Amino acid sequence: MLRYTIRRLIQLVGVVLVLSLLLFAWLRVLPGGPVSALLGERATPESREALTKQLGLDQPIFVQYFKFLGRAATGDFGVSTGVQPGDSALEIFLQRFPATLELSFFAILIAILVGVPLGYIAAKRRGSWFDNVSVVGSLIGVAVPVFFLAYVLKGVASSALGLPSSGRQDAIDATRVTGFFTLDGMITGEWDATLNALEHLILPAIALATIPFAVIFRITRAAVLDVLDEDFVRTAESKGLTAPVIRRRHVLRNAMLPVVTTIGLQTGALLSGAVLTEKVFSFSGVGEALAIGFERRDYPVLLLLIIMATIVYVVVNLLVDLSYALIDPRIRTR
Amino acid sequence: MVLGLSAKKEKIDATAGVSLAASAWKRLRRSPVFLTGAVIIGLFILVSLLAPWLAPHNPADPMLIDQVVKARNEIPPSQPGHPLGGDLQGRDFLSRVLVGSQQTLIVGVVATLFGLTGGLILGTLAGALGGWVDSLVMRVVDVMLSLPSLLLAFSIAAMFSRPSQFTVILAVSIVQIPVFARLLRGSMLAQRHSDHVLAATALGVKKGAIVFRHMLPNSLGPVIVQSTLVLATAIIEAAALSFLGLGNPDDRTPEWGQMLGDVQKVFDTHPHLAAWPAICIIIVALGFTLMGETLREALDPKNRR
Amino acid sequence: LSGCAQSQRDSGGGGQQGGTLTFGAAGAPKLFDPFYATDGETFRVSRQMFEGLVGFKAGTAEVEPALATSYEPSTDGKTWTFTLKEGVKFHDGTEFNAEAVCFNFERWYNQKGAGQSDAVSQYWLDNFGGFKDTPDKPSLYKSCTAKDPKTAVVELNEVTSQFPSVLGFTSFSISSPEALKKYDADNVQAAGDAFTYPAYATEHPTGTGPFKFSKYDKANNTVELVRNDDYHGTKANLDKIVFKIIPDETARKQALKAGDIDGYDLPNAADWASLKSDGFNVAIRPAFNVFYLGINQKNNPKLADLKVRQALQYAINREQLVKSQLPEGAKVATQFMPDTVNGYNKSITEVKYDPEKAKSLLAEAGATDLTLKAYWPSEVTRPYMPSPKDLWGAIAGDLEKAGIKLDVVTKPWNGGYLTDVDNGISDIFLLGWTGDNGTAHNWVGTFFGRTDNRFNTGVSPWGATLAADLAKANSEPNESERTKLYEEINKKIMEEYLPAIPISHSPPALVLKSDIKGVVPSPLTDEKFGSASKG
Amino acid sequence: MALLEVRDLSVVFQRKGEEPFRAVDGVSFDVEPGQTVGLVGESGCGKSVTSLAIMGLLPKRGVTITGSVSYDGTDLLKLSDKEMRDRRGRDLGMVFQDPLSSLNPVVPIGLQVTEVLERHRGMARKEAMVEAKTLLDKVGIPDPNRRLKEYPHQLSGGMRQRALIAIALACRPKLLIADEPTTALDVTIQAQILTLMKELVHDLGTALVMITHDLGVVAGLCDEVNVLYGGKVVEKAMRHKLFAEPRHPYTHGLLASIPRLDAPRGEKLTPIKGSVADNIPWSQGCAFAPRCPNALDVCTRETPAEEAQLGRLLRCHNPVVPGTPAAEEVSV
Amino acid sequence: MSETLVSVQDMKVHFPIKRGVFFDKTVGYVYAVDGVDLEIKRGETYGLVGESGCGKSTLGRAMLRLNEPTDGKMVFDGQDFSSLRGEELRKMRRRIQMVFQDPLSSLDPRQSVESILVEGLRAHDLDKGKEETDKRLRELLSAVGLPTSALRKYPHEFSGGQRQRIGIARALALNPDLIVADEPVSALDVSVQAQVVNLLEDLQEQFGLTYLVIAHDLAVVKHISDRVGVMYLGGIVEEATADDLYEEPLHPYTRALLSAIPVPDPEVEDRRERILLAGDLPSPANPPSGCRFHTRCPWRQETKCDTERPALRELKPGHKVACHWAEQIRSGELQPHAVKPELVEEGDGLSPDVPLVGPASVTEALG
Ligand SMILES: Nc1ncnc2c1ncn2[C@@H]1O[C@H](COP(=O)(O)OP(=O)(O)OP(=O)(O)O)[C@@H](O)[C@H]1O
Ligand SMILES: Nc1ncnc2c1ncn2[C@@H]1O[C@H](COP(=O)(O)OP(=O)(O)OP(=O)(O)O)[C@@H](O)[C@H]1O
Ligand SMILES: [Mg+2]
Ligand SMILES: [Mg+2]
Ligand code: NI
Repeated sequence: MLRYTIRRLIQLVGVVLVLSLLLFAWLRVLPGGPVSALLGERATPESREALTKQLGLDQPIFVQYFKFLGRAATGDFGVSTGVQPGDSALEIFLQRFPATLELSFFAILIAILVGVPLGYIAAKRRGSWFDNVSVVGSLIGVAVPVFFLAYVLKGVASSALGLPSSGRQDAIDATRVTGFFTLDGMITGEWDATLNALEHLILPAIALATIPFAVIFRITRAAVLDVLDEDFVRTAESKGLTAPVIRRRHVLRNAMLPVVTTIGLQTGALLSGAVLTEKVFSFSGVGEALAIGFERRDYPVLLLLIIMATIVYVVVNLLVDLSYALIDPRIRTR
Repeated sequence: MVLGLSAKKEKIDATAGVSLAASAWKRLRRSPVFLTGAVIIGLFILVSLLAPWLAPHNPADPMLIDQVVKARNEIPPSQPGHPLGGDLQGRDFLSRVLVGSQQTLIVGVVATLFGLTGGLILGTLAGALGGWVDSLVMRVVDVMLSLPSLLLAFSIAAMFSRPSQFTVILAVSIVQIPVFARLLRGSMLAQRHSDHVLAATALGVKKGAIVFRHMLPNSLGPVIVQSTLVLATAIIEAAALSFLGLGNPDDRTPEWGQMLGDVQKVFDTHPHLAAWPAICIIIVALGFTLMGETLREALDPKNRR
Repeated sequence: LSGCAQSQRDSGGGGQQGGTLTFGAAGAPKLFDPFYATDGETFRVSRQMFEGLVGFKAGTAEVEPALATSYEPSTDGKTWTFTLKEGVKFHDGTEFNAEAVCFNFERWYNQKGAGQSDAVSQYWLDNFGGFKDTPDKPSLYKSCTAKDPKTAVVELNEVTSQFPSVLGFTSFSISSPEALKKYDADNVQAAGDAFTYPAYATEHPTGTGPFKFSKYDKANNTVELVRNDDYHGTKANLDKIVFKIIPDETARKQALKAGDIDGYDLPNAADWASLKSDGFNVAIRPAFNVFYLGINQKNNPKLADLKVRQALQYAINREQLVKSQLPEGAKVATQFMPDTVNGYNKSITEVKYDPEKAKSLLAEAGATDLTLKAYWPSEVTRPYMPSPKDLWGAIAGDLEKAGIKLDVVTKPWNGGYLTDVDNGISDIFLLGWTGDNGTAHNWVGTFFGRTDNRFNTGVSPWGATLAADLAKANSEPNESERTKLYEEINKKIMEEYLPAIPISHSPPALVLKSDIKGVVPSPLTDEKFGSASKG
Repeated sequence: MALLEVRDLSVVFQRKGEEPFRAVDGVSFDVEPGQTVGLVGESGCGKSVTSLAIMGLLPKRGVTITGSVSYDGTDLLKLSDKEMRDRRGRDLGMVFQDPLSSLNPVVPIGLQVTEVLERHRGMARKEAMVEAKTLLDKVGIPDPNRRLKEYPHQLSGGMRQRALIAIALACRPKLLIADEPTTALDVTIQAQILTLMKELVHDLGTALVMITHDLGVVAGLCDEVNVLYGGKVVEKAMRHKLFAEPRHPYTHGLLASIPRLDAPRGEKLTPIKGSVADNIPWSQGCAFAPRCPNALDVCTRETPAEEAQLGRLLRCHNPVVPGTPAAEEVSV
Repeated sequence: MSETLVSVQDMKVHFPIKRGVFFDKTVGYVYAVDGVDLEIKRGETYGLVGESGCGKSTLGRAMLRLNEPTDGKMVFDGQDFSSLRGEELRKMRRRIQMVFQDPLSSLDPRQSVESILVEGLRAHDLDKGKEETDKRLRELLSAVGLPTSALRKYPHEFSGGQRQRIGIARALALNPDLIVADEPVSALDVSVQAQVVNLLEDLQEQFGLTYLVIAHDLAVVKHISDRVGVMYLGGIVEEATADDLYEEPLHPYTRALLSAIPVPDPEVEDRRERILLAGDLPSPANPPSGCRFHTRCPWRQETKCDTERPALRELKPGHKVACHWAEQIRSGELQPHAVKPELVEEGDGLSPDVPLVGPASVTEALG
């Protein structure tokens, strides 16, 4: 297992280096970029040239890249030119990451809490109307563009339920400890801050949860169907075990294996979805920064955030694989 | 010889054989879910082919521009000749929705074809040759897969200095390449050790023929199913690109994803401008997904009896 | 701790006096030191904390005294004597006096290294020219002497119409010398792709304004200012201003409707009507910008022909465009400046839409098969250009109707559009300008003051003449003379040169809850919340 | 009264949009305490379905079960789901064919043994563990303490099958149903397992229903043998009688088509022509008729009734006369 | 004719077990076939038996070069088959054909019977003209007892027995000299099994074929083979004529194997004395030292057995055995004793690390 982990981490380093070089080189040959972002429509040819020189953008790309790596080693990934102009990219990431984590956590929580039981019931009642409706429903969940759903939720739910539809928290005086607003409130005892942050989380989390929900639902359903057909379930029945024991120990424990993997894979969908959802809900997380970064061509921020997203994605999947190994003895004992 | 006689009596009806695909089709034909998907897609393709004739007006002509008053947030309302009214630039909205199907189909199909072709080439190389080619291809694929797919598409799209329909298609399709490649490689590798490929080798069939006559056709099933599903994702992802401003900015020839992405500012005041393309996308994506899922089930050996 | 937070939170609401104004901002301010600022979001926040020697009269682009009670030029127009207000204190408690004024001037003039970058001290470079150690780049500024604590004398190298109104720019606000020194204010560094700013700019802006910096909660994207109780003038009504950064336009609107914020800037023109009917106060600013179709004479020799350029002017249905695509109060532009600017020529008549005329002009010029490489920007909205796509749609339709073929290129604003336009790759392009002050130089001077400008006017023989005329007008000390000169220039530009086609002036707006009183919309977006009250 | 009396058991599968399929068709047999009864037949003849029907393990939906299965006087088919759960594992034990897939891969062997002890013998986990160890020891698993903590994939095929037997016998059921317990195993392992089962059944006095397609296994193990074809018992007799004088052409054919280790070389095999897929439904006559060398016209018209004769039950219009070959060899 | 058609010399097939942090390196081998010598005469049937996993299939495949042997060579009809390369090898393949265990998976599900049969002909330029090919196909079908209508059908439309006939027809199509049949009847029902066994015998008579029949069922092997080799854990432990082997098994493993096979005759069964082997087959990745069988052998002796690997030696004419103590056992000098089963570790990670990077898009994950 350890060997496997190390192997994956080394691979990750390779991936990150390759990816950063590719991104870096590509971003550098593009027109626009930092100079035009800094100067805007007031630029003159001279000021452009001067600035290009000053920032060292006229040097060969490899030189620039190694300089970048050198700076990156000290934690300096450049300064934002569009998202939060003037802030360091790393700072932007660090300050926004908790928000996305919080949002993703609630989204995946919703997806699991709804998807797994629903998937189980649908599998148990295979072919019933409940099954059919939920299957088609989950397919629709995949077919709806996330941002459209976000707008609909924002329009309908926020006016009907009075839920806040933008931001992470109202402008209230809350003490920041961890950057997780819901947690901070609990730590400092500012319960209204936690509550306020939670209210702000509901709609974006629901919007973000649809695709993971659909996927988890369908995987659960398929896995339960598979497991129900397995011989060992029949063995369990032949032992006369009670239904709850069979469900828990024999059916769900096995069916959860693919579901766990899927949850890891969903971090990818979550990160992508966060770009759209956070933009719609002006939820100041990494996703929103990416969306604005794309819009305003904030290359330093994009570079760092994309690399971070890659790392997060790979690491989460590694963790999921490892936890998979923990629950699946067939892999653990390897 | 004992068996000659008995064998002749065996019931083998003389009708022409039914291939796997044909028997899968037989099952599919009776599946209401598949039929729903097929009807949706059929209609979609029909509409997009006939769009130039179905559309009452030129979708690029701002013919109702005099009814557009930004200052009062007025756009041309539904009126005789323009049942859905006009859009923000005074163009006939119905025509745009109808003609939009064309570009949407093109985006979906071309992106899928690009992805499929790339994936086929990579996957076939890896699966057929194995060894270091396989390792190399799979490392490339791993790098591509290390980035969440939509994020990868966003990044690719953002990297073109001049966004266009083509860059959208390219971004969406590049993301699919590793998916197809891996899928194909997986089943090709499985095929490599399967008995019928061994049998062909033992027959002395040439390697190329084995790859193209046995391994590839037998690995294509999941790839084809995947393509149907990718068609759906491609359309949705293209819409997401437009939403982020990474789509095709030139809107003279409309495309649903682009139409949807363009009207985000007026979503609350003119919801119908977003709703029509959105509903179209949802229905079409659902159609492809329904078809893909049922195809997958039909081709799944587990469901064969 | 929690109790404390609780009570602070409860203190909002009610009455003329006090309360918190939460204002929705579209982006994060880059920093809080206005001298280094180039973006509107920074200016908006700094403006509440800082004051300059002069300011603009609320709701206009007219200059009025601010920290200086009066100012007097010498006869040659090069020496200016400012009499300062007394009893003014910076937020850090130090005294405001002539020393402080000169300290600020010297600070600006003595920028070093990265501080000299165009991306950092853009306003200085644009308006004062070079720095002390850039001899090849002369500066307008010569010296500043503190004659006595309440008299500062500023000497200039040249005469310009711009002075002293430039001192009203938020960029040239006066900061506390103590704080500048303490927080290492000039320590700007070029780091990789961008610049990093010292603590003064990020955490300790210290001015004399009615509000003081309180905190910038990056996690929650809010900037908070609190009332300066020691303010020298009428103290602010509000206890606090919170700028809540909501990048998404619709999200701002919804936040306003939901009561999360009390107002925001630049509401989408399409929403004005509905916002008004919902009872919000849509404060429309006087249109202080110009939107034009740029023409690059260099690329396409046909464009060097006046007839072709005029054909373009006739081909575009500007009236229709203004009516359908621009907000209430937008006007067709007859020249490159709005009528509130001195030098505006009333006698220039509006060229009416006439596609036939356009065609015949093209035929005359032998350009019936004219194909133009047309650029329009994506991913941007500007006050003069609320929706480039829709505007372009209309313009392109008109041009095509006149038989002009278009090779359309779209690039993101920061992703190649500006670079390409500046490098003269396009034939025609969409661009515009928002004025900084009421002088004509800030408009036509910026556009055509040089021959190697975006329009490449140097290609035509009149390009150099125009530049020289503009320089002459700018250095004319006599105000009415100057105005006349500009009027003449404007007429020539429109009738003889036509280097580009001015299209419209459109007013930006500001939306506020109806209970917010005392915010005066300014053409320069120079709204001060010191006078605002809630409830 | 026999321990298990299966009477006229029929199982009909009804799938949506398909003809109902009669997998088991009027099967009857008795099992006395301590007796071993064999069910033999080729793949698909309904052996497993019969055993599942007895255990009440067939799916509820789309399945119709008729007839009766009385165990110790109670009809198992009439019991509620809950009552049946109480009996399974306690009164009726079952061993399945594939020892790997029949064990839960993610639950340690120990727990899989103890859970049945906890359920039916009310033991606490600790106590059950001790008992589980004794059980594993009894079925010949070396180092049982360690094996209890291991997972199925860590055991070899033979060990897994032993573990399954331990589970089935944990509560000392009076009846054990073994559905092809050795098919997935190698011959040498098969011999171990069969010997083990023989001993255990003998020691515990358990009645055993042995399901297999291997006539060799039946020959060495069973007291009474039921030969199934197409869901019906076509011949039933005590084993010596059956093997010495197979009367049904099917039984006869089966025996003739098996190469025998002890037969001299060069002797031709006599296969049954066709394959199971060729049979006709019993309602149209004798299901075996299309493959039967003895088939008469009546065979395809009339379903043969079950006839008892001389200690055997036979379902055939034209049984094989002992001493003559089933049909003359047709050579081409 | 009794001339040798095939001779296998010291054949070894070791599958590497790969592991590694970044680059895969070999950390061990599965000794699937570990030094096999064997000769097959023209026209005879050689049977190979042994328990699952002992390397029978691997040996068969290695002989056909479907797996590259690690070591050793095979001489086919005087020609060194193991050194052939490329086109030469391909041409030579015509003469050695294979029939597989699973009749369904060995037939390409997407090809009709016709194209399955024609494919080999085409590969060796034997399809001369449509008519001739048609005739050939009809001949083949009638030889294996299938109607001509079968040509246009697909494999899944046939029963197991019929599929196996198609597989045999495919092998026959090229007029091979040797057919390697890997468990040709194991997947079939007993009644159908006999049909195929008979068919194989008839074809041999008809076409003068040479067979290598691989099976785990000793009864079947004995029935059709002239000579039988018994494999245990990668090596042949005994080889004799079919009758001889049954009459007088010399290797302890063969004895145990024979005694374990149930006979469908209660009289025999009741009389039989079983030699029960203890424990399971050891893993071929970690084979026991010395005699591979010593861990389970009831005749195991203190000396030699666990240190020295016995060679296959001829004990009596045409009867070879690889046992140090074969003479003593044969004469009854040595008596069997009880054996304590050894633990056999399963699932010790013979499969390579599976990369677990997941699917890229939602729909892939939906699968
Ligand atoms: N759940 C089910 N639904 C429909 N048909 C079924 C079901 N289970 C079994 N059958 C059918 O019932 C018939 C008898 O099956 P059964 O499993 O009893 O055969 P078997 O004698 O045990 O064969 P094998 O030796 O292959 O195990 C088969 O044709 C099978 O296809
Ligand atoms: N490609 C391979 N890579 C690694 N190990 C292999 C490979 N093929 C076979 N083996 C291993 O080699 C050993 C011998 O396998 P082989 O298939 O030859 O056995 P067999 O005697 O044919 O068994 P069976 O009766 O189950 O078919 C087994 O342990 C198997 O796991
Ligand atoms: Mg069965
Ligand atoms: Mg094998
Ligand atoms: Ni014959």
